Amino acid sequence: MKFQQSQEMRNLIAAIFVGIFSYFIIKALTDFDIVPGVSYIYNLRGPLIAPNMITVILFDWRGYDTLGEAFILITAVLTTGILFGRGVLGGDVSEKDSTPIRPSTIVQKVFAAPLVFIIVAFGVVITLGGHITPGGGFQGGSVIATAFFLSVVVYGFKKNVFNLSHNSLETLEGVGALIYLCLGLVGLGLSGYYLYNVGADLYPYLGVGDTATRLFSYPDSTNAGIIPYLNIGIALKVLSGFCTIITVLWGAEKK
Amino acid sequence: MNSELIPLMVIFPLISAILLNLMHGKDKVVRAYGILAMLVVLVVPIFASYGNHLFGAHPVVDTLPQLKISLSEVNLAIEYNFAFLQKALVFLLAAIATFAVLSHISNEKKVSGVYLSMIMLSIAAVSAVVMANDIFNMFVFLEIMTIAQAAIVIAVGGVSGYKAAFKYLVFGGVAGASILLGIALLLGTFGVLNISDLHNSLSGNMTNPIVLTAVGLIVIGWLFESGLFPFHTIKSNMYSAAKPDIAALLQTQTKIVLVALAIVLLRLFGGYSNMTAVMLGLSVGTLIIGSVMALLQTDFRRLLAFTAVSQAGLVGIGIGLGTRLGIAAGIFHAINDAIAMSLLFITVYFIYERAKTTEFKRLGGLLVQAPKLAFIQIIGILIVSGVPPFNAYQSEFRIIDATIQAGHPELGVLVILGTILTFVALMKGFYLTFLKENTTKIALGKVHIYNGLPTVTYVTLIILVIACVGIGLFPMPFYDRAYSVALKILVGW
Amino acid sequence: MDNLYDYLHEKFKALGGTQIGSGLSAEFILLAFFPLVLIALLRGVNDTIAIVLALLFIVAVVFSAPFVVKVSKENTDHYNIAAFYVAIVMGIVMFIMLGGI
Amino acid sequence: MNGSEVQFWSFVTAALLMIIGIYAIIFMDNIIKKIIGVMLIGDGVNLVLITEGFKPGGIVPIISEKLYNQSPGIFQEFADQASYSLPFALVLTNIVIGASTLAVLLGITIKLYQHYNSLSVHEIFKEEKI
Repeated sequence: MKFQQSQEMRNLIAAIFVGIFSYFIIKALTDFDIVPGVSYIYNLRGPLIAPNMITVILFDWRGYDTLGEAFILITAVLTTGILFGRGVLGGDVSEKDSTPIRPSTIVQKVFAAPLVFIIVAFGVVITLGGHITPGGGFQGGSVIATAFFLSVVVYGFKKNVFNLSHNSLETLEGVGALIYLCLGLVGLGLSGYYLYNVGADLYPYLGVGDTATRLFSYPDSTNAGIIPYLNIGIALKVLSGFCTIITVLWGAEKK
Repeated sequence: MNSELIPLMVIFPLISAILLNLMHGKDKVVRAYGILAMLVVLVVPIFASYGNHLFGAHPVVDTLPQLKISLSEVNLAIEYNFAFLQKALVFLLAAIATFAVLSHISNEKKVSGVYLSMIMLSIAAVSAVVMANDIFNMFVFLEIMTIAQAAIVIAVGGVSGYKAAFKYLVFGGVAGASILLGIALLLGTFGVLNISDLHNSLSGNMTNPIVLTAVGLIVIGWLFESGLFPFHTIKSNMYSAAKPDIAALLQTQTKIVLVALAIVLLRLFGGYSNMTAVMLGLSVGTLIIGSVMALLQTDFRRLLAFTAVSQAGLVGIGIGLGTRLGIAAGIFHAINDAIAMSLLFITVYFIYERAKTTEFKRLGGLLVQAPKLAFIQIIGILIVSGVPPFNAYQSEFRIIDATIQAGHPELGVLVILGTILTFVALMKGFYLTFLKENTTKIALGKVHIYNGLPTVTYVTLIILVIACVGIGLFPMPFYDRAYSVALKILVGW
Repeated sequence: MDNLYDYLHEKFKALGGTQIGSGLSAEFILLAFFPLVLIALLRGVNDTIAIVLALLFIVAVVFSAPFVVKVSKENTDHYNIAAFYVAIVMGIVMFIMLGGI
Repeated sequence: MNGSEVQFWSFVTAALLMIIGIYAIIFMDNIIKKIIGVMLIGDGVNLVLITEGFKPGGIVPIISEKLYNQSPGIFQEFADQASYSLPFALVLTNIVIGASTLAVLLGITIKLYQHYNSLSVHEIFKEEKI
């Protein structure tokens, strides 16, 4: 805080109160006795759905939280768009595209493209195997977004490997979120409970039909139901969300 | 009891938000879909039946010894509660949001799909916060609400909006982290996130220092979300930087979240008197400072912004008393005041739209040009100041009654002082806008438009006045429900 | 009385554009506010002490008037003002919750 | 260090991260430093959650084929060994929240910098008097 000279005292007062706050935080955290709680039940029942407990919690037990999380990202992406003129009141303002064009060296140009493909493949593997191995939609999506950023840095926004325009990124993001929302609606329609994991059949008494179960079965040892599909939706959303933020902030005009 | 319509109150606005964003640019489609979506948003809470909704169909299960929880059974997943209070709050939110959306659609030449989608996101977030019976889910949606509100302010453009949003997001980050740390401490100590389960585990545990730390942290978050004392300048800056018709929505959301979070706090830690003391003290400070600051403003929007903040303090006083009468009166006042302040914000919206300014030194003499508007605004001022036939009177009277019943008559005097100050401030605004001689001739150019108010917004104002009078004449159905909620909070859910 | 009015007028200039009427009303409410809060806080201890202290407080406050200017300076939209009070409230809330009042 | 010591020092680190963050938000003058402060607080909370999920001597909460085949239907052994998995899922949510807030704040910073040509809070809020 830069107060005027006469108010230098304020820094001291604020520091004292922050000190009091810090003391209580440290005190609370240093004598902390942890209880497993419902995590134990999640670990006990979770393997019936899919091997990776964290994915099971994210997309099944607490799948609704993940929906909220996805929408935070969407909100942030739209807000960043608003900041740079898309959708402000009184008509859109399109700023000059001032993407810095920096000549890449030959080594960068030669090696970036294959690296991008490898990274994308890695991201896809992480996404599709999210319920078996460590990983999932968020991680896979952000790995693919890294590849996008690499290609933008090396080849420029116009000529990047992905060839995605701003509009198609927006559409992709919307599609990703709609996949999530609609898979939740399937559960609502069939069983009466939103985001019911159709296909995993944890609760057979709900009487969800055979067809739905077969529709959402996924070729692996356990039957994860809709979790892999939710993963794909989230991956699309995170990928396009991060890419949009990157392009918007990257293209901000320098003054 | 399972009701399929409960999640739709959140899911449908979310779907609409995505669709509106995708439609951005196609003007007619956005208009049509916006109106349609608002109709659905308005209708769903009316038809949804009371009950709980278990997400993912995960039921209550028996506990095991390895859990080290003293409960006999725990909820496995996220749960939504939907009862009369939730219905009233969600419907109120939907109604005010409908007015905001309709005023945007009918008064703007170019409709912004992104802007409407932000409004939808904030509706969904606040509805989720109201209904959630899961503390972490509540936190997630509070964050969505924070960013969406910042976006609504940013969309106005201009550097003052950016500054307001910057402060809002930085301190929102602090408050959000504070709430999450509180949740983490509770999760580590009790191992559950469901509020009913936490309530059961917490009973008799209120001397645990870690729990008390969590209480403090969540109370700090509550102060931010409801715009009470240290955060009142941030909130009022947000209200005054937004367009006035959206500021009506923002302050409604603030009051709804105030009530929702306060109910959670009281349910979880209701037995802890220091917490209610903190809530009460900071609310009193907000009431007085808010109304004093309102009196000192030179801009109508900022005046209303500080009035809205001080009225939130009034709601906080009711809830902070921690007695049945106080909580009931606080909840009742939150609903009444959200309606009344929206009315005032929308009248100022007209002045802002036509004169392109709300600074007092450039306004004046509008009574001749806009008699209808002046009449409606004076009614709004009377409502907010707690004049008998209207709804705010019923709740302010009950708050004062509750302070005396709770043994704090001084607080009753303070409430009266704050109300008087609010009245003086609002009348000052009315005088400077409508009665004082216009010296600058700024607003005279398009003056005749004042008489032909846009139909949609005119109807809006009429509906709001009717609502105020209706609740004012027949308060008992609402107050009784609020009282039963207060009883439930104190005795057991 | 003219002098007092001029004095206050001079003081309220710092508020920038506010009418002197509104400044005065706010001032009187603030004068009523502080002793009332003091009474509310101290009444639990002893009624007599509360009233005596409140009266003393009124005298002190009257001599340090006008208060409005200070209050309005402490409630601007500046970031640092908000940060200062947030720091103080964070400390106080934690202290009250854990240390007891 | 044994398990519980790791946990203890992890909590201390988390608390320090949060305190540094609060310090940055309140006392630093540069906007970017304030934003870093917000992120540090978020990371501190994340570390608290991760440490809550930590179980001394526990395994990763991903069931192996061996454990899966050992006990069909009831996974008692796995649940006894695995770390507490709920906090990890919450952390993932909070990371995305932090990233979103960061994106918006950085965007606002760019805009403010374009207008004021400065990152100092003192400069940017000059119009509002203290």
